[in-house]
This record gives sequence, structure tokens and C-alpha cells, in this order.
Amino acid sequence: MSPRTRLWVLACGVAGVAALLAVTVWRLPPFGGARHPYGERAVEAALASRVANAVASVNFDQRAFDTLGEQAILFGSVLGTVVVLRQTRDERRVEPEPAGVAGPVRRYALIALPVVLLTGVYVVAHGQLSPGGGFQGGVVAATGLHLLYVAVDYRALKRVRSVHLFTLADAAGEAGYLLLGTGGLLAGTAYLTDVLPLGTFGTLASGGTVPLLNAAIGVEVAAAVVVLLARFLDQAIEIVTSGEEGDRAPGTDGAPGTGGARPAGGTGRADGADGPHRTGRGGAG
Amino acid sequence: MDELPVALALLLVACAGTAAVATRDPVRQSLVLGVLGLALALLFTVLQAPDVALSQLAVGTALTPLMVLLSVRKVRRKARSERREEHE
Amino acid sequence: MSVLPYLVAGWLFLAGCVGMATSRNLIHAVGSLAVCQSSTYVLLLAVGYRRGGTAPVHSDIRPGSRPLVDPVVQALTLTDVVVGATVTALLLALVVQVAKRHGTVDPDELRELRG
Amino acid sequence: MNGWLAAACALLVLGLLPALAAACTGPVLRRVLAQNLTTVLTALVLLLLAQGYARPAYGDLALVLAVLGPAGTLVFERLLAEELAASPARTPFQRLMGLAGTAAVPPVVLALAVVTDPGRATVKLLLTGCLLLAGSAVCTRALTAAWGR
Amino acid sequence: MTAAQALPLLVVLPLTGAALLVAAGRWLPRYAADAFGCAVAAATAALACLLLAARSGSAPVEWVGGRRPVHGSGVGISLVGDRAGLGLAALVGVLVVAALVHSWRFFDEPPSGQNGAFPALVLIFQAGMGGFTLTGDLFNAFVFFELMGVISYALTGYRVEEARAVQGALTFGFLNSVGGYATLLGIGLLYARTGELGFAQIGARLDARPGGGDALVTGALVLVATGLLVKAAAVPFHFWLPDAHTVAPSPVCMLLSGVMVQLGLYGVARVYWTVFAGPGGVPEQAVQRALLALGVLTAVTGALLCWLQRHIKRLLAFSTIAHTGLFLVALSALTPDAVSGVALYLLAHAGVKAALFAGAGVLVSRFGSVDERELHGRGRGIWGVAAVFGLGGLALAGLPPFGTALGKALCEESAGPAASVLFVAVSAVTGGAVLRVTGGVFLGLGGRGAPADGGRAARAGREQQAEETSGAGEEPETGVRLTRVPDTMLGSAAALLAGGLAVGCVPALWRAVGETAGAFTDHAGYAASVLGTTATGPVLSAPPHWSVPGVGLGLLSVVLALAAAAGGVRAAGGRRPRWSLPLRRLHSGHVGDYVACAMVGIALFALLLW
Repeated sequence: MSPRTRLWVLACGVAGVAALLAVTVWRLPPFGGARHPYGERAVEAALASRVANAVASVNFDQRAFDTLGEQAILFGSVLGTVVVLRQTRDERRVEPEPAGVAGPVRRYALIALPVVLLTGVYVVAHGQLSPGGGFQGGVVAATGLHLLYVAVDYRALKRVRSVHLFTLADAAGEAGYLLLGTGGLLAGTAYLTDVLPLGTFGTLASGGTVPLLNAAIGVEVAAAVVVLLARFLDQAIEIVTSGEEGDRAPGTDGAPGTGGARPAGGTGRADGADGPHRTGRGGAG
Repeated sequence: MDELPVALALLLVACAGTAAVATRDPVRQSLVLGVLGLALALLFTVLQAPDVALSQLAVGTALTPLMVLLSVRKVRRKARSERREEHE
Repeated sequence: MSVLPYLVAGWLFLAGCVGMATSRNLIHAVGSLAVCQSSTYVLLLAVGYRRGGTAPVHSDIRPGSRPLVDPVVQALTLTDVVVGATVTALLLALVVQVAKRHGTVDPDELRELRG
Repeated sequence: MNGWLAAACALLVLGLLPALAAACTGPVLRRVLAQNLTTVLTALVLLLLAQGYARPAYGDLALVLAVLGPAGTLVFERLLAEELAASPARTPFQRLMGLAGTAAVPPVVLALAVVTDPGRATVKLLLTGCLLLAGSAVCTRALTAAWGR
Repeated sequence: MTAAQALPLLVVLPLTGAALLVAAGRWLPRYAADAFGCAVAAATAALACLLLAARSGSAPVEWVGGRRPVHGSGVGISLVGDRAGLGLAALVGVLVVAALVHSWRFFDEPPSGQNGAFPALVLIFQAGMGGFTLTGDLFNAFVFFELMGVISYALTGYRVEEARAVQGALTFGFLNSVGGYATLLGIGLLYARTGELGFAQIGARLDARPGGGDALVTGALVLVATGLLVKAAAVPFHFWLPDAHTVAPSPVCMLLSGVMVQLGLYGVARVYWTVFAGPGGVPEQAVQRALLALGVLTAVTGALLCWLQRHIKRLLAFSTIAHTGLFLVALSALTPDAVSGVALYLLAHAGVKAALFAGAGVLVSRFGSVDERELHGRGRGIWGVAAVFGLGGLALAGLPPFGTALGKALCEESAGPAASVLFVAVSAVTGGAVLRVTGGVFLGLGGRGAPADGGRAARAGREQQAEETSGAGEEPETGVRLTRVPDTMLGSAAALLAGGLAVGCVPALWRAVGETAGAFTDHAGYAASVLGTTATGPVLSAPPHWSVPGVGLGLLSVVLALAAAAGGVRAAGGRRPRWSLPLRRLHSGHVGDYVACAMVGIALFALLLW
């Protein structure tokens, strides 16, 4: 379709869908109504199983099968990304260059790094008590690790990040969730039934399997995000195809992403990005 | 009056969403998407959904922009090298 | 006010779709898809809201002391946020490969798969 | 609707909406500065909301944003070095944005600290405040340094 | 362990297998990873078959997490092991095993350190499809819908070295995601109205509301069905399918075309009967009208474009679309008889279509091409593959005693005489296209399609070229070109074809399908079995069987298909008719076009339902 035709087709479609949504939405119960039968039952069930955060109870107990599917999506899409962003035959790796980062930024990052990781662990651990949980905390922790890339450089990140170990942790988190569910089967009831003692309301160990499932998700998410970003970072920094910028002689116009227009020196980083530069290595594929 | 925060947050989300679509350059769009993420987190908080707000913050502030910008960088590097090839 | 959140949800869905359909850059299209998806968050949470309610989290309130909003939609939205993030990642990975193999990320310039 | 919520609404209208507008227009440097400002303001609004709804648990949101927000801004600063360097010279407006991000934190946090009963909640609040201040200052500095080169 | 307790294992087993494969991917040698994947898939398939066979009395219902409802309202998710769900789970298992066996020597290049990546992805795919068939909860169905989606984008783009592959996977991802979000909006609307998420519970709440369905219910049906129709590739939501099938590795095509597309249809039917078929739902006539219109549009478009293709996998993809259209037309009768016809048709079609894709996979690996013109006459000698294509074409056309013929005959009976014309024509055209390929490629019949001569013809040719996808220059999926056809590939294709034949020859299966259809279309019965209340049993109809007119129409369409193939072979390489240009131009591989068309589709579907 030519852009013009597409626009017309789109206009018709959007008008139709807008009309549909408008007509439909007007029939909805008014915003803020008090009738939430499922929600009320869910809160009751959460309190009965001594989970303070009803959302965590829905996620990891009442509708834990949804979360099983959700973590399978995460696991599968990380695997898919690993497959899609793999290093192919016509590509090779180059060593990332060290990046010069302004001192205050580097100091900030090195101080903030443990704080972020702790925050992540806190958010995971208190998942069944206060807002938070495995997913949120896992992402926070994994993001925190990447402060190393953002504020130091890629080599610093690579030193502490073994993609292989994180892949293992990803799979272990996934398998852990699945296996925790079989506890119910072993006890002779349904899959994912909460068979552990419920503990005291409002403590870290309350809610039976809820904190365990929550922790499994936390591990999986944190590991999955690290693996995922590792693929993107590899592509953006290390992997080059023949004929791509990494191939040319050094010094023509600086590393990609930094451009050539900028005068060198100054107070900031010397050469802001971990662009590929020419090294003897390569041809790993 | 009690729902003024909700209405304002909705307004902010609608504006940010529209702006995110209207910003055609992916780099600039990723900045607006970051703001949209924050606006959504605010909306979720006033809708009394702190759990969701937290996950939106976790995903929207650093993770998504990092992925988008890394993709942009790879794409540009590729495009630039192809342009150079044509040029030569 | 009684339908405003729903209208905003519909608006975001349409805006995202328009963005995708008219996009000249696949990365921008992925961003538009994210906008499209945020409509589902808004709709679900708006459906679960209750006037004067507070979060169904009993870490700092006594059970039964205040009316609560619906925890179920919040759990659904959480799942949805995760789905959104992973789909974004996978699509961006594919865009990176498109750029590598086609040398462009403009959908108008992709000249395969016709007819 | 109590005073805290009203303050949150005011901050939303007077702070976040203009910041959104600034993030949607102009050169990249201005946009990144505006994004940074949005992060800080959002964290403050979240703190005010937590107080307004009488739910200290919501304070966790601000804490998470205080640690992740600067990380996000640094991502932009890191990966957009080229665009940032190409941005035209700093305008007073941009300087104002950089300042506003840092200057808005102490009044809000201190006001909240006064009304909070001393205890863990106060510690968390002050920690959030410190992280916000430090993050905002470092990000603004890094951004303007990128411009200076 | 009871049957009900075992239901979640159909999801859990393959997921655990995938986790182990990923964890051990670094150390496992290639063949061990393949063998392990096959074993887990086979075990899951066997479990599904066992549950299907062992069933007695009412369908097993499992409340995951042990959250059984009290007085009809609960907080858990139910898995319903009725025959339709378990049968599809078994079909999924069989096809997954076939695909893994077919891919035994496929894919020379797994990502480094991840030897088990392909089987692991396929296992997760199996889990997603299994969960989707069994779940009794609308949001849970969405989760598994997205799981299927995410994995299928990755599998479609598996061969990242190929420019087309990544583009096809990307458009697939966009269109499916938009559909999925529309579905989720619909789920939100239904939740707002009823406050429930289970199929049976939503249905019960809708029925309890005085005054019947209104605009909200209809709108919710439109939105929920959008995602499912995207998956089912109904025109105009179908654009992803030909692109994905053109580029996906053949074993993936076997899964996509064999069962994933049909799961979309299953979803539409399941949601309609459990949620919207009661007095509080959507009027029957409106649904009939909408499904019939979409079905006819889909069948005709699919058949026309199928005939016009030269890329063999794309041709097969359009034939899938055409058959989806036929299924929709048959379903639009909304009777148990129609459902049993569609079920048999679907089962047999899965076997035949998967076998054909397996055959196409052999061609790619052997010749590095799936272009009908380029391969002209080069297939002489690989008679096994020739037989698969020939028999597959005949089966698609509806040759008794293939199950496709039985299903088609039953569908014709329930859809009426006017629809019979459509069924005969569409199956003749799609079968004829496959037979044309067989004649040209394997028998060397007809001309090669000489290059056009003269300026005007050449210009016309170029114009044509711009709007078609050739199948030349494919990378062999095996890394190196095969010199002979591996037994695993041929064996899996033959077994699938035999399965398609068996559907038409086993009366016990027909009886089972007849009963299944009765229960499947029973709105109140489903709710009763899930919520544990009592209801009257479903209306039992006569089990499906062959009929004289059905066999006659089947033979007629085979004759027509042979005639069409003969005509097509003679005119091979000729210019494609001008009138088809706009239709072909619509399939532009452009994300924007596809999204715009999908929006029009939503509006159209809503209009038809109103």
C-alpha cells in the first residue's frame, strides 16, 4: 500500500474501533464503584492464608498458575532473545575499549551499586508483606548491576558477570518454581497447593509457599534480565559483522556512538563509549 | 474532588502517551517513554496499586531505555557502516 | 469522571496503533506498541478501583480497617507488565537483526515478503 | 483530600506537566535534563502521596525510584554522548531545570520528616531524600559536563 | 494420582524439560539434547493420550492451588480436561514429537553454549499450547496465548542469518501483540461487568443479569475474539501467517500451521460457547452472520492467493488460510454437528498440512530452494517426497477416505448447499495448487516457464516480480545440502499423512468426536461440570459418518483439483492475472499495512456482530 492509502485504511479502522470503544465504554459500571466480588474473596483468602499483601497472595497462591505462565514467558523470551541475538558465522567479537567516566559519576555509581542491590533484595524479601515482590526486586537488582556498565565501563561489568552462571540461575529459578508446585501433588492435593505451615501473619516467613515461590521468581527475573541485557550489550559493543565499523583503521573518527564532531579532552570522559576497536582477536565464529 | 489526583495522573498519562507516539526519532521517543513510565507509575499509585507501580518503575526507568538505546546504537552503527560502503 | 479512565485507555490503544501503522522506524514502532499496551494497564486498574479504597496490602494498616481496592486486577496487571517488557525485548532483538540483514529499519524500505 | 494530596497535585501540575513538555521538545540535552527532573519530581510526588493516603508503605516506591532514577538518567547520558555533545549551548532554562531538581528535594523531605514519627520510617525517608539529592546532583553534573566538552 | 491432578503436568512437564535443557545446554552434546527434548515431548503427548483414553464419566476439573470454589464462587484457576481440550493437547504433543523428529539433524548452528535451545523453545511452545487448550480461565488463557506468541516469534526468526526470517518474525510479533492487547482489553471489560475471570463463572454472571447482553457484551466479544482471530489468521487479520510460514524453519511451520492456528479457532469457539452462548450473551444470528462473512472472505482470499504462489511454503501457508476460512464457515452453523465436522477436518488437516511442510523442509535441505519454477523437474527421483506431496494434495482436495474428506463432507452437510459450492471450490483450488507443484517439481510436467521475451513482456514481468515472493536462494536448514533424504524426515511426514488418513477410517474416533462436540457446545453443561452443579446432559446427536453425497462431492473436488493442476502445469510461468494485483499488493510485508488492516478488521467484525 502506498502511505496515502494506508493512511485512509487506517483512518477507517481507527474510526471504527474508536466508535466501538466509545459505545462499549459507556456501558461500563462507573469508575470507582464498590462491587468487586472476586477482589473481596481474594482479600479474604489472602488473610486466611496469612499473607499481608493480597496482591502477592493472588500472584503466588490463588492464581499462581498465571504466574507460572508469566515466568515461562519471561524464560522463553530470554531464550528467544539469546537465540535471535546470537553471534552468527559472519560476525566476530572485538574487545571493548575502556571508557573514561567523570570521577563523581564513577564514585556515585560505586556507592550506589550496593544500595541498589540491597534495595532489590529488600523488595523481593518483603514481597508478601509490603508492595513489591520477586519481579520488581529482581529487576531492580539486575538493573543495579548494570550501573557498572553505565558509570564505569563494559569491562568492569564483564568481570563480575558470568553469563553462563546467570543462565544457570535463570533455569534454576524456573525449575524451582515448577518443583515447589509439585509439593501439592506429593501431599496428595492439587498442583501448587500451599502445603507448608502458614506461619505468623505479618512476618517474613508467613504464607507457606508464597515467600518461596516469590524468591524463585526473584532469582529467575534477576538472572533473566542480566542474560537479556548481556545479549543486547554484546550486540551493541562487541559483535561486529564484516564491513562494520570495527573493521576500519583506528583513529578515523572515534568510536561509534560518540561521533567525530566533538573535540576531545575536557573534564568528562575521554572517549565515552565502549566502541569496538581494532584488535588482533576476532573471528571467533 | 477526591479524585483530582486520579484525573491529573490520567491527563499526564494521556499527554505522555500521545507525545511518545508523536516523537518519531527513537532516541527522543525513548526519553518520552521514560516519562510515560513515570506517569503510569504515578497513576498506578493514585489508583492504589503500589505493586504495579513498583514494577512499572523497575521496568520503565532504566531497563527499557537501556534496551532501546542499545538497539539504536547497534542499528546506527550498522547503517553508518553501510553508508560508508556506498560512499566508497 | 465516571468514564474518563476508560476513555484514556481507549485513547492510548488507538494512539499506539496509529503510531505503529504510520511509523517510519521499527524501534519507534516497538515504542508505540508499548504505548498501546499501557492502555491495558489503565483499563484493568481503573476497573478494579474503588472510591475511597486503599491498597490491599496489610503491612501498615489493620485488616478490615479501610475499604480496599481489587487485588485481582493488580495481579493481572503485574503479569501484563512482565509480558510487555519481555515482548519489547524480543521485538527489539528482532529489529536489531532486521537492521543487520536489511541495512535499514524503515518498514517502507523492506522489500521482501510480497504478494 | 488533605493538604498533602493537594501539594502532590500542585507539584504534578506545576512541576511534572511542564517537565513533560520540556522532555518532548527541544534539543536532546534539554530533554534529558527534563527527564531527570521528572524522575526527581515523581519521587517527591510519591512521597507526598504516601503521606496523603496515610500509607507509609508507598514510600518504598520513592525509594526504588531514588535508586533507579539516576541509573536511568546515566543510561541516557552514557549512550547519548554524541547527541548531548551536539546540543547547542546551555540556556538559562536548562540551568533552571538542573537547579529545580536538586532544590525541590529538601523542603519536601524535611516537611515530611517533621510530621513523621521518629523511627524506621524517618530513616527511610531521609535515606530516600539523600539518594535523590545525590543522584540528581551527579546526573545534572554529568550532563552539563557532557555539554561542556 | 487422579486424572484431575495430572492435568497441570501437561504444562509443567515440558517446562521442566526446557529448564533442564537450558541449564545443561553447555555440556550436553547435540544428539543428547535432541533426544531428551523428544523424550519429554513424547512423555507429555503420552500423558495427554492416557488421560484422554482413561476418562470415564464427567470431565476431570482441577483447581490449581487447591482453591475449589464454594457455592459457585472461588478464587482459583481451573483446568478442564474435557475431550476437546485433552484431544487438542494430544494433537499438540503428536505434532511436537513429529517436528522434533523432523528436526533431528536440522539447524547446524545452535547459539554457542546453548545446544538445547531449539528443543527447549519447542518444549515451551508445547507447554503454552497445552495450557491454552486446558485452561478454564479467561486471563489464564491470555497468559498462555502470549506464551505461544512469544515463543513462536522467536522460532520464526530462528534463522537470523536470513533477511526475510527476521522481517517475517517481526511482523508476526507486532500483529500478534496488538491482537493480544485487544483481547486483554476485552477481558478487562468482561471483568468490569461480571467481576469474574473463569469462563463458566463469567457466563453464569452474564446469564444472571436481567435483560440479556448489551453493547458492552458484544464489544467484549469483538475485542476478545480479535486476538484469537489474529492467531487463527482470519482475513483481514491473517497477514502475519504467510510471512511467518515463508520464513520459519519447516518444523516450526508444521507446528504453526498444524495446530497453533487452529488453536485460535478453538479459542473463539471455546469462548463463545462457554461465555457468550447463554441468554446473557450475544444473539446467535449475529455470531452466525459474523463468522460466516469472515469465513467466506478468508476462504476465498486464501484460495486465490494460494493458487498464485510459486514459493511452496507460502503456497501451503495460504492453503492453511483457506482452510481456516472453511472451518469458520462450518462453525458459523453453531451446531454440534458442525463442530464435530470441523474437529475431524481439523485433525486430518493437521496431519496432512504438517506432512506437506515436512516435505517442503526436505526440498529446502536438499535443493536450497522452495521455488516451484526453479525446482521444475528437479524432484525426479525422490519419490518418497513426491508421494507425500501427491497424496497431500489429493487429501487437501478431499479424496476419500482421508479424514479431510470426511470432515469436509460433514461441514458441507451442516453448512448447507450454498456453502458446499464454496467447500468444493476452495478445496479443489488449494489441493490443485499442491498437485500442480507435484506435477511440476517431481514429475517435470509442463513448461519451465521460459523467461518472458520482448520489452513489454519483460516490463510486465518486472512489475510482477515486484509483487511476489520467490522461493529461490534459501539457505538449507541443515547447514549443508543433503544428498539423500533422511529417514527421520520422510518417516515423520509419512506418519503424519497416515494420521490424516486414519481420521477418516476409524469409526471409534468419529463416535468420540461426536460426543465431544455435543459437550463442547453445551453452555450450561460446561458451567455445571466446572462449578460442580448438576445440569441436564448434552443433546446427543448421531455420530458422524460417511455419506454418499459427501463422498460424491469429495470425488468431485478431487477431479476439479486434478483438472486445475493440469491447467496450471500447462500455463506454468505464465503471467499472473492483472486483477489479482491489488490483492497481492496488500500483502506487502509492511507492519503498518498489517496493523491498519487489523484495525479495519476489528471495526468490520464489530459491524457484523451488531
